[in-house]
This record gives sequence, structure tokens and C-alpha cells, in this order.
Amino acid sequence: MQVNEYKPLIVAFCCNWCSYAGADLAGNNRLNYPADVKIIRVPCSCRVNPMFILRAFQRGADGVIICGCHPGDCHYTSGNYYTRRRMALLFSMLDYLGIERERTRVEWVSAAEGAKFAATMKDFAEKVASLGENKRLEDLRCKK
Amino acid sequence: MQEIKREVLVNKAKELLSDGTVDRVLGWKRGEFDYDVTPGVFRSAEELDSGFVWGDFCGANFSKYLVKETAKGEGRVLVFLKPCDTYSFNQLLTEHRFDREKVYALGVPCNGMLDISRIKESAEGIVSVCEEDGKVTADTLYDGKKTFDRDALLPDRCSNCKSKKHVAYDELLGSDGEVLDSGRFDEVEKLEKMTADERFAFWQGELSRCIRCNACRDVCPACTCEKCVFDNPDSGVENKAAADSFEEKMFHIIRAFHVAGRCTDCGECSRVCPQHIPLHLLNRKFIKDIDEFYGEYQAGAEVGSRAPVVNYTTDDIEPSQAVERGEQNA
Amino acid sequence: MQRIGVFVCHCGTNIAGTVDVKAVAEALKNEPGVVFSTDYQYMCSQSGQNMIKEAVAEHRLTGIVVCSCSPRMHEATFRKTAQAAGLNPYMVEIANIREQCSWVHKDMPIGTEKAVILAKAAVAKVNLNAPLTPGESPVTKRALVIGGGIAGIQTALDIADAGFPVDIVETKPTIGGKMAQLDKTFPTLDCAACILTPKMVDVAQNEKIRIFSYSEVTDVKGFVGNFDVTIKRKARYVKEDVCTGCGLCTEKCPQKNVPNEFNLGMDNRRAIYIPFAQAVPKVATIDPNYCTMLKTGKCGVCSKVCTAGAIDYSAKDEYIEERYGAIVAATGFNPISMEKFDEFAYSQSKDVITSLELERLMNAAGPTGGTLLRPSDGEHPHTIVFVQCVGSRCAACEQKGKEYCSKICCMYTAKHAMLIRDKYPDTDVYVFYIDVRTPGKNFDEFYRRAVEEYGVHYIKGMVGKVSPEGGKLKVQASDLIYGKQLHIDADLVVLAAAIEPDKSARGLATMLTASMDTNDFFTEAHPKLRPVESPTAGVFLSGTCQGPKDIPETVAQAGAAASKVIGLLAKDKLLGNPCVAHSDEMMCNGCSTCEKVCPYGAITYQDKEFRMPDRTTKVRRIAVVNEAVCQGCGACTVACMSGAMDLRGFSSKQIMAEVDAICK
Amino acid sequence: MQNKKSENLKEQVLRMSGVNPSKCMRCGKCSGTCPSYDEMEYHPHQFVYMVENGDIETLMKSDSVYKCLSCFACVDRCPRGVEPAKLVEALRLCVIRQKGKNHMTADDIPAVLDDEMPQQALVSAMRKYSK
Amino acid sequence: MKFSYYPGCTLRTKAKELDRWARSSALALGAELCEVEDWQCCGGVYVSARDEIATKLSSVRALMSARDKGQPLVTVCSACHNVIKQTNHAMQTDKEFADKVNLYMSQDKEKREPYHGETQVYHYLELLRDVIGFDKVREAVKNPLTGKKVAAYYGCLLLRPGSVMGFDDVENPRIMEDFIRALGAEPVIYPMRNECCGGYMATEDPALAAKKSGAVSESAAGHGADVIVTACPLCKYNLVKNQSPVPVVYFTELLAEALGVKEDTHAE
Repeated sequence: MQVNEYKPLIVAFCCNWCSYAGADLAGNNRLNYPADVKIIRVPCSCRVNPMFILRAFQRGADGVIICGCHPGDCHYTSGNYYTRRRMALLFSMLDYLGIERERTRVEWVSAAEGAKFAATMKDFAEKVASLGENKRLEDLRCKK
Repeated sequence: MQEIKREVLVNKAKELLSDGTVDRVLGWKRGEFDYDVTPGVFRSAEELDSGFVWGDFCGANFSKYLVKETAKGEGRVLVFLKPCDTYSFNQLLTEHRFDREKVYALGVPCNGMLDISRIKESAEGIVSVCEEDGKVTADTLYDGKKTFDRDALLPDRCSNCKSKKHVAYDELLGSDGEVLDSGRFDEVEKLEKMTADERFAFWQGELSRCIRCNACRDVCPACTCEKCVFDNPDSGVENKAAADSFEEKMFHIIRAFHVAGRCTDCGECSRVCPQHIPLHLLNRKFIKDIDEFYGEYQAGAEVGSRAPVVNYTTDDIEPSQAVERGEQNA
Repeated sequence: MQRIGVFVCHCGTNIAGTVDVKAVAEALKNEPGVVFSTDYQYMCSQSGQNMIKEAVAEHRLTGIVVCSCSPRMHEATFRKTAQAAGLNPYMVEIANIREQCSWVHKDMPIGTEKAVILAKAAVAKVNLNAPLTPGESPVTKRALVIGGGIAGIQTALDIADAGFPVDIVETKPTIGGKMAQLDKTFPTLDCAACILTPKMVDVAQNEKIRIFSYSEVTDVKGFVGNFDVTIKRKARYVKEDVCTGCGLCTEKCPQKNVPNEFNLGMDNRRAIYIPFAQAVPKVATIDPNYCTMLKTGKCGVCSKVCTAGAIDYSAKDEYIEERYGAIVAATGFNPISMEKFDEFAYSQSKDVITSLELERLMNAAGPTGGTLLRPSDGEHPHTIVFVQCVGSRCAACEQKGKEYCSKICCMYTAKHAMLIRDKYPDTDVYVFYIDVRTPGKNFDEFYRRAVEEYGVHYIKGMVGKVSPEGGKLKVQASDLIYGKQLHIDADLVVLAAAIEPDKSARGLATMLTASMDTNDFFTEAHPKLRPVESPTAGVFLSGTCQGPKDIPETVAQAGAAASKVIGLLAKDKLLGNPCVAHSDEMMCNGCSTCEKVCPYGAITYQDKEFRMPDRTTKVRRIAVVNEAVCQGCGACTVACMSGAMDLRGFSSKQIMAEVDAICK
Repeated sequence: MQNKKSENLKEQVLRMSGVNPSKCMRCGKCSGTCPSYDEMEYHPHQFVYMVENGDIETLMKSDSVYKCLSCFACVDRCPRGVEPAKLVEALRLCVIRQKGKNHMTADDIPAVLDDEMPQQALVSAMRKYSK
Repeated sequence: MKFSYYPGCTLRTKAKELDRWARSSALALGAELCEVEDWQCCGGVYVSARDEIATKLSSVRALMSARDKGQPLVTVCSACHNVIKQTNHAMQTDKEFADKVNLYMSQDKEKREPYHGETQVYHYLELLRDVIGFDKVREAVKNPLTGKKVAAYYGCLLLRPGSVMGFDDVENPRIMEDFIRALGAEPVIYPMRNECCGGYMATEDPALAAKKSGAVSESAAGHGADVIVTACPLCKYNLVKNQSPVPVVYFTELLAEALGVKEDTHAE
């Protein structure tokens, strides 16, 4: 009998200066994390438009994580502060609409934190996997 | 019944037209029925006499019309602003959407506008609506005369009015009120206290009725973009016909996010929705979160203020805490 | 429609070991826009690059996707290749299938599947790429060096030598830093002052160098080529240009009991002071925490004795603003506090000292005039115990010390032991070590000399406890080779305290938007290939602020940082990053929201006349991005609700295409 | 088979103690600290090293396991967070938990007792030396 | 304010002075110590092995009954404090251990909520420092011990393991010295104050215990102490037994003397 193990699809937006470099460091140190995580490079976490996140969900992503420099360490001084506000509001809104809150996350990962990057992705992928497929955003307008 | 009489407004408008202060008047114009009032431009005393309306169905917020109207010519436009309209007026000024010099703003007090759909629920074929001593009487073709408590006919935005105070005007007719301590977040809180499943079911029920007529967007004083992303083929989220269901689902979230920190909570979106979706509950969620996370902020309270979404402090709440806080509410 | 070539790199077995590279190349052939797809052993090699160039010509490619290592490694390489092949360099995208795929996944099918998806995302992006041309910006030909120790001094001298003006900002009243406090230097035993002070004088006399001593950087704005820096000049209550440095005031000042920080508090100075004889600038400074005049308004002795009239009690902090093309961080180090290691009784006995304190005790200008005497009773110590690695190499879970090796302690301890045995042969010197680390030219020879010629007792083991009893320091330690616990009655115990970055570095890093590691050392742009550059363009690193190092290494790095600065300042114009924001004027509302989030002030507004379809004209306010100032973070693109603002190279459509490709 | 047994013993000691001996950097500070050093055949740093090498039985045969004062000075002073005292404790338990291997029994008490000795001493000793 | 109080077995027998003056002094300072009903001996030492469950149940019972009363738990004896504090920490941090303990506890006749380390454990000295405050103690002193040179002997149990006990800086503690100052006496700082007295080695190897305790008392005497204070009956025993050159008393005796509660009882 074939068991089709459910694999979540996770989109990770990583800022070029800290988190993308942190992901590279995880690679340099050969720190494993699930292959379900696919990284998209952005110059700064503040480049991430809520539309990108919703788009990812709509196209079948099960989780979206945004990684940026630690607050105070943004390469552009303040970009991640805006990310923090925008995402706090957006995630709170998604929660308000009844979307599972574990599907979205913001994590601050510096260029030196390869281990944190790998651990974060592992943890996030596990949490998202435990939720199963993302149906709610898909179904929000389709009452069955 | 409104505190101030139609004649006062008409006379003031005539006076300003005749002394050349303004060359046109943006006001409420008579439609087919008593309750059918639309925004209109009046250029003469005659037009005012015949078409100008002031009463319980003059809910329309004219701020947004100023964007287009002021661009039409050099002369000044007279505009009537109810207290809640003045917030939108200021917000649009903050965003440089029209030239303040081209506007003469008359503040008018407001006792709350009626929601005709509440009368229509129990009365068909309304011919006329009149009011006396807090009672509203509708004369109908099929159900005869029907009488209602005025308070019961107020939409949520009026029963939970956030302010009777005008924050912008050149001249004030009648008396000014105060910023009120309204229970406008009660509904939001009720939703927050539900389980995630209940919230999902609630919003699925509401949003599935949306027919994407765009009325909410078209009336919204914060939606004044030269070109809306939903109309822009290059935006990636454009849609006319729902070939792809994405835009349909995301339209309201994105719209609410786009107006977050700019929405004055005027309630026009819910007023015009033909499907009666409580869209203001989306906007109010953002307003409530902004107030709680970053300190109280009222868009449009003053010109030039910096909205919390385009601001920050170094010790802001983390997104994970923002949703956890929701948990405590539940 | 683009004509895209896909090039999949094996990177030896680095990628090919976990990713079926041929399958990836094959899978990409059918992607929209792809007209050519291949794989190769080492794409970054000369022949790999030639392969790309040939493919561009043969298949008339308009875009290139390289599936290889991180773009942080070779994006620049492949952009140059594209340019050489006649393409716009920005028509290249990298799919990172090494660091973010083959190296983190073990299973070949899984790795291959992910690599294909990453490659498809890159193809989707290239399909929407447009040729970009970087803008230009001018370079302010002046450098700022923050920190006036040997690192800062050497960097400034080298930059000035190339003809560029340099400013040094130093928080202390004099430049010189830690090296000025050292007695001798290993492994040659030169006198530190003898080799440092001539350099200090060179700095003072160099017309290209300005010294802002007793000053701090309080704000940095701008970017490479044009940093706008605010420098706070703390009130020193002495007019720098008037004071002759005669030192009379420092002898007459009645406030005599001020701990002398130059001698690490082991003796006292006056409230008005010159830190040491060779200070540069040689100017007195009033310590406002101790000056009776400043505190109570009664005294004024220094003013009375100053014939030059340099004293100014009413001085205030001053702020100056200056523009620089490049900034060098040279903020240095400090020994860590011994507070959490009181098993060594540092707080309980004056005779337990740190190695830096020992330097002062052995220095002719130190509190004892160069004779090694016990701080407690001024007696000559006969038994001296050195404890290595105090606070270095500690596990993070202990939350006491530092995880790293402080690098310099083994050598300076050998130096101390040797000098003591040389000068006082009647002294027994014990060194408790975990490992003796001597990688460096003539280092191990030096250490061996200490053992073999000078008879220093090196004991493999660690001190467990130091107990001050009866005027002695009872040292309990293990000798792991002998297999004994030792009890030594010592007269002096010297702790090799770990070193840590200066506390000011953290705040400075934030101002410079330069990144730091978990220990607050500045991070380099590449640990091997760009060791003196910060990842932030125009910010360079000199000395121990980047990591523990000794004097020769510091000087070498200082010179390297200077050469990088010179390379930058030699340019008249800088090519900017073309991935900057731009606003579509047809869609812009002129609402000023984007301006509010721009950290660089790169957005301005103008009223522009538009011709309407009905031939009328309409004036609208629109945003204009100064492309030379924009750094391309993208904050404005999300703040803009109309979508008028977009980012070149990372446009909304491009990112959404990547999202779509990944989520397909 | 011998190897299997010592591997099991090592596994057991590590699990009971919660100590990871591979964190040790061989500085010897534990042995520099230990107040019972001179009484011990094997010293704290050797406990760590020998456990890491799986030489458990040698340690179990040694009287050293009874000499530790449980003063925890080695635990607090170890720069690497290794906690040698917990290893010694685990080894002692491995010994006394065997049948008939109590190091001290009630019969031993009268011989060591004096009038002033507090209960605490006896209770502690019994807990440390018997099951 | 009321506190649950765990005296421990030695305080009922050989160390009555430690207990008695603790209670009466606390009362004088406005803290009521309510003895935990049916407390059982803590076992004297904490066995650090993670699979050692049964020997820690008595501590958990005391912690539970304080929790059920909603009171912090106060200890005086160093050994009891060490065992109870370490047990509490294990209940907080080692889930597997806590689950096993709670499984055992569910067999008790009296049914109680599972325990996860909710109780705040204070040593009597911590109570003085953190709850009552040494300033209050200083105000309450009637007979300041002026001129008396007092050497605080911490031993191991109050301090270590430092990360669990959180009592004070392990290598350079000051709580007892601050206590001594509050009583008007002069603390003597000496290096052996946090070294082991030999502890239970008094039974196994009395010679070793003699060596260790001798080093402590000599160090204190060498630094000019008139008297040594301790919180541990076993420390006191070892020091006295091995010919301490200076007298050894419990810190509560000194406290009672300074507060004047000793005279009051004599007067009775």
C-alpha cells in the first residue's frame, strides 16, 4: 500500500543582507532543514508586499515565512521595523479571518545565525505540516 | 430630523455663490425618491432651489469628490461636511489629494443618517419618509403607513458615532459637538472572542456574498488612487471577470490593508454595499489593532500626521505577539 | 519573449552529489522562454564562462539563469560573463542550488526536485528582467577613522599617505589606544611606546589628518561615497588650540584622588590631566566628575596657573557635521570584567591582577616606575602564578565568559613570564595553561625560549581557586600531566582575561548599518575573501573590532583597510546599484506616503503637467526617486498603495512570478 | 560482548546524569577545584574522560566514587558546563544499586556516631552510600 | 504575612537553636512561619540522577502543601533548602521527571493537583533580604552587635549549583555579610567561606572532613573573626568537632540576640 506523505509547501522571503546570508551559512555548515522550504531573495524584508504572501497562499503555499535582520540591524536602517508593523497587522487580520496563525511567521535571522535559520525552518515546516493543507484562504469566499 | 434646516444651507450657498467666494456647490441632490439622494454639483441659486436636499438620507461623504471636482477648474468649490466627513477631508489633505485653496468647507452638524434598508426590511414600495419627535413614518404603496423608532433605523456607523466634532472647516453652521466615546469596537471584540473556526465561518458567510461590484472601493474616501491595483494589468492582482479566483478572495484583505492607517472609519463602504457585508469590521480591526499596538491614532484628526503603518518605534510588538494577544482575547 | 539559457553547475560533487544536474538541465528545457539548457562541471571556471558566452552567441540568448552556488558568491562573476557576451549584466539570475539545496538536503530525488523548482523560479524572474544601467554618484574624498588606537593610527597614516584627508575620532583625550598602555611587545620585545609614539607624532604632524580626540560619532547618514556624520566633541574645558601641554595645571590641581584610568586605577591623577607624557594631542583635559570648580564653582586653580589662558570652565559639548566618502571602524577591545570569575579572588585581593594591569606594573611610566611590586604592600613578589584562558573558551550555557579564544593571551603571557624571569631571576613563575597556542612567525620559538632559557614553569592544568590567606595567595590547581593537585603560595596572580569588543561598537554598528556577530565583533563582507570590508558598502574594518588579533596582524589589517579606502576614494564617481525604486508617474497619487518610509530621503515630489485625452492639461503631484540616493530597500514599494512605486530588479511582477513558479 | 556491556553502562550513566562529556576541553579546572582530590584514585577530569571513553567499570570498582563531597564546586567552575559531580553521582548509583552493594548499612552507623552528630549527617550518608 | 515553613529533621533534634530563634525572630519581624503539616525528612542531600524519583517525593509533598495554601515555602537548614530548591527546579524544567513524580503522587491518599514547581522557595536569609528587607531588619535591631567580627560561612549547599539555587554570586556572595551588617556587626570576608566543610564525609572519612573543616575555621580565624555563623547543622558539627578556634553559631541565634527576642524568652 502506498502512503502518500503530506509535504507542505513553504515560501520563505529572505532579506539579502542577513537572512539570505544566514541561509547560506546554514548551507556552508551543512545544517539540514526540510526541502519543502523554498527561498525567495528580496533586498530587505520590507520589500515583502502582503500581496506576495496572499499570492503564495492562493497558488498553493501552505506556509509563508519572512526573515529579516534583527531589529536595529537592518542594512537599510529601518526596513525591518516597517516589516514588523506591517506583518503584525496583516497576521492579526488573517487570524481575525480565521486563518491558522501558524501558517505565517516573521523571524529575525542574522548572517551569523545559520543554525537558527535551519532550526527555524525545521520548526516552521513541522508546525505547518501538522496543520495540513491550506484550505481556508482558498475557501474564504466559497461557502460550500 | 437634522438640527439645522435645509433653508440655512441653501441660503448660505446662495450667498457664497453670489459674492463670488465659490463658483459651484457640491451638495446632496434629489433623486427619484425621498431616500434616494445623490451627490451633485450646483452652479446657481435656481439649481439649489430646485435640487438641493438636506435631511436624514444625506449620508454621502463628499470629501472624495473634491479630488476630481477641484481639478476641473480654477474656481473654488463649496462643500458641505458632516463631522465624520471632515476626517476624510483632512486625510485627503494629508495625502495632497486636492488643493485646499480651491475649497470652501461648510461644517454642518449631523444627528445621524438613516439606513433605508432597515425600513425596507418591513415596508415595500416606500413613497415618502417623514420624521417627528424621534419617530420615523414611512408612507408605502403596499404596506400603508409604518412607524419606526428613529434610533432603530441608524446604521452602525451612526449608532456608534465616533465624533460629532468637525476637525476641518472654513465656516461652521450650527453648533459643534465633541469626540465621542463610542462602542465601535464592540463588534470586532465579539469576533475576536470567537474561536478561529467560528471566525472563519463568519467571514466565509459574509464574504461569499460579495459580487465584486466595487461599490465599496468607489465610495471609499481613502480609495482615490489614480489607478487601483485591481484595475491595473501590471499589478498581478488585476481582475475584471473572475477568471482567477485569487483576486476575489483577496480583494477585501488587500483593500483593508491599503486603507489601514488611512481609513477614518466613515463607514461608507458598508453603507453602499448592496450585499450588506459589514466591511467596516475589517477596517475597524486594523484601527483597533493600531490603537492597541502603537497607541491611539485617528486618521484625519489632523492634517499632516504620520500614520502608524508608515512609522515605527524600536520596541514595537512582534508579529508573533500580535497574534498571541488575539489568543488572550479569545 | 526572452530567449533564456540555463546553465547548471556541478560544482564538482558539491552540487552533483545531491542533485541530478542533468535531470535539472533537462527539466528546464521546456520552461517558457528557455531555448537552451545544459550542465557543466564548474560553471564559474574560465571554460564554464566561455561556454556561457558561446551559448549566448549561438542561441541568441537574451537572458541567463545559472544554477549554482549562492548569488553572494558568484553573481558578480556571471554578470561580468554576460556583459562580456554582449548582454546586459542584469539579465542574469542565479538559482542557489548549492547553499540552499544540495548542501542542506541529503536525498538525491528531493534535492533534484527542489533544484528544478528553484531554477524554474529563476527562469520565471528572468522572463521579466529588463536591462538595467547603474546610476553614478560623486565620491567625497575624505575618510573617517573611528578609533585612535594602533589600528586607527595606521589606517589614517596610510590613507593620508595616498593624499586623501582623514579624520580620526577618538573617545579618549589622546590617541594611542591599548598599545600605549603596553610595556613590551612579543615576540621581539620591542618597547611598545618606542614604536608607537613616533607614529602618534606622525599623525599629529600630518597635514592631511585631523584628530578629534575626546569625541564620539553620534549619527551617521548617507551611504558609500557620501556619509554625513555628526561628531560630538565633548567639552574638555581646555582650549585645544591654546593649551601648550606644559602640564603645570596637572601638578597644581588640588584634586589629587582621581583614579588614573591610564594606569587602570592603580594610582591617582588630578582632576585636570594629560593621560601620559607622549599624549597626542598633548592637551590637558578637565574631568567634570571630579573638578571642584565645575562641581561647586569654587577653586579655579588651573585657570590661575595657566599662563596661556587655555582653561574655559564654560565650555559645552559641540557637534560638528562632516561628509565622508568612506568610514573605517577601529574601535578596538577591552579585557572583560573579572566579576564572574571570583574564584580567582580578583575582587578580594589587590595582588590578583589582569595581564593589562601587569603591563602597567612593569612599565617605566606606570604606577611603580617599572619595578614589579605587589599592589597590596609594594613588596617584590617571589612567586607569580599566571592563569590562562580566564573567560575565553567558555561554553555559552555558562553565561560567564566568551566562547572564542582571545588569541593574544598565550603570547603575552610568555612575554610577561620571560621578562619577569629576565629581570628578577629569583622569581618563580608558573603558567597554568589549557593549550599553548602559538601560530605565528617566531611565536613557538618564543614560547619555547620562555620555558627552556628562562625556566618558566608551564603546567598543563587549571587553577581552581585562589585564596588570599596571611599575605599570600594560596593557589589550588591541577597538574594534569603529573596527576597532582598543586597548592602554591603565590605573591601575585595574573589573570589572562578574555578580550571583548569595545562597548561602543554595538551602537556604532547600528549607526553604520554594519552587521555584527553574536559576540559584537563586526562581521566582514566575506570571512576569507573580503576580510577588511563590512557588508555595508563604504564601511571598512580595522583591528580588533573585527576579531581578536595581535599588533602585527592589526597593523596589516589596518593597511589593508586603508588600501580599500584609497581604492574607493581614488574614484571620481561610484557606479550605484541599479536595483532602485522608480515611480510610474501615470499611477502615482503624489500622496507622500513613500517619502515617509524612505530612510535615505531619496524621494521628492514635483508638480507635473499631464496632457489628458481630451487635449486639456492637468497638473498632478508625483513622486520622483533620486536614483543616486536610493539604496533599493523597497520600503516605499509596499507603502505605495497604487502600485506606482516599484523596485527595479525586484519588481512586484518578478517576485510574484517567482512565487507562482515555486507554488506551481 | 564486553564492549556491548560497557557501551550500555556508558549510555546509562549519560542518561542518569544528563551530562555530555564531549563538551569537556580538558582544562582540568574541576580537578584544580576538587576538595577531595587527594583522596581520590581517579580525579574529576578523569571521570569525565573515562566515561567518554566508556571505561565505566574501572571507575565503578574504585573507591573514588565515595569520596566526592557533592559540593558542586566543579559544576559551578567548569567553563564548559560539563558538570563532573553529576557523573560521579551517576557512577556511584550504578554501583550501589547493584544487589548487596550498599556501601554503608545501618549496622555501620553506631561505629561512626557520636553524641553531637546531627541526623542530617546520617541521612545524607545513607542516601549517598546505600539504596 | 504568612509563610509555609519547613524545619527539617535536624532542627527538631540537634539543631533546636536554629529553629527556635528562626521562628521567634520571624515573628518579631512580622512574618509568621506556619509549619507544614506532616512534613517528612528531605533526605539531607539531593541526588542529582534524573531517574532518582522516590527520594524526592517528600520535598514535593512539602512544596505541594505550600502551593495549596498559596504560600511561599521557607526553609532554614541549608541542606533542606538545597534539596527542596533543586527538586522544585527539576519539577519546573524536567518534564519527564515531573510526570513520573506526579504519577507517584497520584497514589497518595490525599488527591492533589499535579505539581509543576509553582511554589516560591525562600531560604530564611532570602526572606530577610527579598521580602522583609535588610533595612527593616536593621530598624528592628535592639541590641546592635557593634564591634563583633563575624565570619559568614556559606558552605556549598546554599550556593551551588548556582544556576539552580540563584541564592547569590557563587564565588563572591554577600547576602550573609549584608545580614551581619544589618545586625550592626562587622563581616569578615575570608576565601574559604564558600568551600566545603567535608559534609557527610564525617561518617565515611572523618579525617578528610577534619581537613576540610579545619581549613575553613582557620581561614576565618586568620582573618580575625570572633565568631563564625552558619545556616547548616552539619557545617556547624564539622567545624566544632574539628576544633574550630572560634565559636560557631547559627545565624538565627545572632539574629535573635540582635533583635532582643532572646532576652524576652529568658525573662519568661
